[in-house]
Amino acid sequence: MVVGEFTEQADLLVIGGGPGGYSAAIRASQLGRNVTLVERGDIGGVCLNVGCIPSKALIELSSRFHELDGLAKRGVVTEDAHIDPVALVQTVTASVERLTSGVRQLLKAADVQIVQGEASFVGPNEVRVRASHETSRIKFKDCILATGSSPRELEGFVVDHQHILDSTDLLFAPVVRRDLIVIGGGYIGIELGSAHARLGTKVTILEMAPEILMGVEPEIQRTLRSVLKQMGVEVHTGIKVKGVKTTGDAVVVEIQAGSTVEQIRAGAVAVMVGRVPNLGDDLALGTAGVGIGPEGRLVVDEQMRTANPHVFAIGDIVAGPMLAHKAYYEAKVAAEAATGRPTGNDATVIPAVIFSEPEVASAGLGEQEARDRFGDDVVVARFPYRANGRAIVLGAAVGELKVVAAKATGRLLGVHIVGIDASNLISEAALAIELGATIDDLALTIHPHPTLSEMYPEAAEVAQGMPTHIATQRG
Amino acid sequence: MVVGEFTEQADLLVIGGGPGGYSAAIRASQLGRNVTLVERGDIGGVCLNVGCIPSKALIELSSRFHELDGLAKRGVVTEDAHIDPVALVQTVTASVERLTSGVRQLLKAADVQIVQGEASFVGPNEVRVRASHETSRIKFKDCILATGSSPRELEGFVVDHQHILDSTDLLFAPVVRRDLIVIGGGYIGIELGSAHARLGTKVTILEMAPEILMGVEPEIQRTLRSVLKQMGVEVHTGIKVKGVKTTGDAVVVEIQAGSTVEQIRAGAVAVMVGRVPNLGDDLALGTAGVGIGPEGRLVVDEQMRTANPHVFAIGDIVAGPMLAHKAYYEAKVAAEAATGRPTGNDATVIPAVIFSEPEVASAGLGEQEARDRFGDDVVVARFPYRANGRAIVLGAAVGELKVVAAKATGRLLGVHIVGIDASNLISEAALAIELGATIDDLALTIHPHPTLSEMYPEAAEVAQGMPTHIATQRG
Amino acid sequence: NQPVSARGGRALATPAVRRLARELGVDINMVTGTGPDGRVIADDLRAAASQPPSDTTI
Ligand SMILES: Cc1cc2nc3c(=O)[nH]c(=O)nc-3n(C[C@H](O)[C@H](O)[C@H](O)COP(=O)(O)OP(=O)(O)OC[C@H]3O[C@@H](n4cnc5c(N)ncnc54)[C@H](O)[C@@H]3O)c2cc1C
Ligand SMILES: Cc1cc2nc3c(=O)[nH]c(=O)nc-3n(C[C@H](O)[C@H](O)[C@H](O)COP(=O)(O)OP(=O)(O)OC[C@H]3O[C@@H](n4cnc5c(N)ncnc54)[C@H](O)[C@@H]3O)c2cc1C
Repeated sequence: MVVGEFTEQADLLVIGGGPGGYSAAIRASQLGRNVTLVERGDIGGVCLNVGCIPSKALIELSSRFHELDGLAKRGVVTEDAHIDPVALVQTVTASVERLTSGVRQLLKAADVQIVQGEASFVGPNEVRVRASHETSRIKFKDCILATGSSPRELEGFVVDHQHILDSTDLLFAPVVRRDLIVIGGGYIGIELGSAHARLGTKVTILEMAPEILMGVEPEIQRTLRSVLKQMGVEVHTGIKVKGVKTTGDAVVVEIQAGSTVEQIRAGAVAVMVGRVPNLGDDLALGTAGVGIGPEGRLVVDEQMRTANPHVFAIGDIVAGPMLAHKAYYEAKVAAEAATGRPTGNDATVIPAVIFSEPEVASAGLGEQEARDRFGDDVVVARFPYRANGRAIVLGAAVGELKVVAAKATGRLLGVHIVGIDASNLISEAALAIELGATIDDLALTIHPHPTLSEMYPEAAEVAQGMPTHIATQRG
Repeated sequence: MVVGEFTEQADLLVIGGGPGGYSAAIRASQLGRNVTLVERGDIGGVCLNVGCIPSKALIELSSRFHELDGLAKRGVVTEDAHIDPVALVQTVTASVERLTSGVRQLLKAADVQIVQGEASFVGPNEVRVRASHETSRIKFKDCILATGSSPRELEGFVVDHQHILDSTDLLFAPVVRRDLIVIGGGYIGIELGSAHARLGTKVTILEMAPEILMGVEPEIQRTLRSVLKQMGVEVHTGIKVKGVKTTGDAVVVEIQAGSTVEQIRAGAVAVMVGRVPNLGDDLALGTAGVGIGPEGRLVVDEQMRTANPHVFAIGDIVAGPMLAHKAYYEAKVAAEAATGRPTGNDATVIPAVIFSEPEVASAGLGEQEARDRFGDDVVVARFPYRANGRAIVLGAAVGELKVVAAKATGRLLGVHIVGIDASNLISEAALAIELGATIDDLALTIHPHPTLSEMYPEAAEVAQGMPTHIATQRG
Repeated sequence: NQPVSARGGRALATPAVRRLARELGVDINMVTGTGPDGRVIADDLRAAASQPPSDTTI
């Protein structure tokens, strides 16, 4: 970019280099657009740098460590198992580096011009980009906004990265803490809280809502709570956090449950109470004729177009679950729409995964949601991991797979899994629902033996009233 | 059963209590039949007692052991890792016991009468059952034959379970051998050979064919060979095994490669050169009017019915891959057909898995097979594990997922995977092919991030010529 | 982060067929499906697309 306030032209401008932004840039370039991408931080956004990737690297290693005791009983004996926190963080960092450098290469191969700096609108088709030593302007034909989200702040808790932490601090700290308070029982709090517990930290999770993981099927919430308890994680729900004091090397968090006020103490407290879209005043959205809608998100049409017909928005800043795969999908819709292709955001399901131990994954309607919508025309069937051969040989018999289907037609409406490898299993359900598959389709598709995926036809047979590997039950 | 040659009546008689037999018995009972099951050995058959289940238990533990070195570098440090062979065998045995006792309970709950003994036909609708101390006769209305298969014998190699072993010996031996020769580079030889290599045994695999794992995609054969080599497993193909001599505590196997004859020595040799259907003279099939067809298998119609309209046959004794999930599927068809239900064996795909490291799995047509059949109307696309975020955080970047599809319609024809967790991933492909899904369906179904299953839409995008996470390539 | 639910009241069709409808400029919700349970299949769209526009929107 040129120095000063010279104005460049961009055919298609992407603001934000996270999953949404970088994949929109690649797709638009494949569709023949000249793409410029502005990123104020690191290419890869939250997901690759401080979200999905490092968290899953940490989670994986913590699980491997945690299973060693069980393995010893099963014949694979180790002595003196311990975490080398420096090597651990290096592994986490290396995963990030590998993936972000890959994305940088892909952007380069796609001829995407990367501009380092923070964009803000100065007109309906123009932005100013502020870099450390210079500012410039870019006039665009079309723009895709993908500015993502930031951690929600909690009143009274000023993150100092020493005693009051955010999720990033939990990912890259080269130390196994003695104890830790986690504020927030959403998926990020549960994933990172339990990962640290597996590494050996005494973890206490505080959640304001009456249950952890709000929105997840109730029996899955219960399964997770009981597993967390067995692991020694304390979970308190219905808790109001009043404030925090730092005293020497510890924090004291004041909490209120009902009318009783208590103080709990630990080496550190991590705040993970949700995320807010990056749509602040700096962006000057009004200048572009783009208004903020409900829940502080941007309103878009089926093609991800905002009120400004040349500005599209995708990812965490628009309605729906704040998840990377939603951003990837929307990115392609926006890139196509901006290029004048017939396209639309019409996915039936956005699956969701929680990388806890055991994993949780779901696609489609929940049981209650289905009953609310379809009344008696709903059949629910479950198959437990403990009756699956592969789960048994993996020593992972906790969990179940639940299918929710329309009774009359057998059409699959939802699948909910808690148990090992739920994350990789759920995509079959997503595809099945998108394709309009029925219970019979699942039951009659030959699934290889012995695999976890056999739980699909087994649960389908339960729904048919003719289970093979458990005694008859029907919901 | 009564003593002597009294004759009992059976509404539906099942011969053989393996995956085919026991699931046919359960399904027939659910459909209202009174079922008697004759089993000469252990309920669960080969699969549960000495096949699928114990092998996968051993494989799982050997993989966990083998990955410890790599884990140490990644931050999960252990010292003095070693195998406790007695505990290992106990774990393997416990898995078997858990699953077979489960099946016995299911049969009981389904009111299936179990008769211990060996059945042979004495007429078109009657068998004699020989138990240790008694014989009896059973007259049946309908019969489902599911007698399974036994290891193929190799001339000159008499299994003595000491130095000359079969697959079962490799599953339950409470010892880690110093070295081992495996004859047979089919999936059982590769699975068990590499499992023992991971436990610390120096393994040499001898295969007669020009390649191991005949029938598997050539590039997957190559990937496996290179991984086996890295693990220190010696693989020799195009080898004729001439004979064996036992000398003290070792065996010497004479082999011929081309015109050179060599001798190789090890503590033991295991023979795993395929399996033959259990249809021997003892069964007196002729008496029942059931004739043996090509490849020594029984000929059946689409409803699994033999030439005798009241005798059905399923599993390893009929045409097709000798796999448990094929037996499960056919069992249900036979149970329905015997009960007069409209049914048919019309599955499009029978997926196959090899539980090697990394795993191999496939469903549908191979690349060459598709080209032979559809000529230029074939598109092939690959996506590598090393470009998948989850694979990277799992430290498992070896492998790829390949899709084979019709070019004109985009219809999915086959999927072939080599890499971690291929076994659980392949079922999505089986379902997709059964449902007639296309490349676009895979690409447009949102798969959760970061998961291995994202390789499906990624490979589909490669087929579309618009990949996201690798540079453009197209086959 | 609730999973988004199946949307009611719209044509039952696979993602590829939904995409094809857009490419053909056909409103899939106006097409009578001939597949199982009234599922719209690619041929239904091609038939609809070959009709004069007034017919496809009735
Ligand atoms: C700890 C953690 C774990 C997570 N795990 C998962 C998971 O397992 N699976 C999953 O699907 N999701 C996960 N997420 C959520 C996921 O990271 C987000 O949904 C995803 O990153 C959203 O992508 P995006 O492109 O919308 O935005 P972001 O990834 O937030 O990227 C936005 C980018 O825009 C840049 N930017 C913002 N404003 C400007 C501006 N004005 N000018 C220039 N650049 C700007 C930012 O610097 C950032 O790089 C996790 C999140 C966290 C925090
Ligand atoms: C080491 C090994 C690993 C394997 N791994 C896998 C795998 O991972 N996945 C997979 O799908 N397959 C696997 N297989 C193959 C699988 O075990 C068989 O395909 C499956 O068991 C076939 O089921 P079946 O019911 O046809 O016969 P079987 O399981 O062979 O059962 C037949 C039963 O009939 C009984 N029987 C035979 N004759 C008579 C008679 N005359 N009277 C009474 N009873 C009789 C036998 O005792 C036996 O119990 C493996 C096999 C081996 C050896």
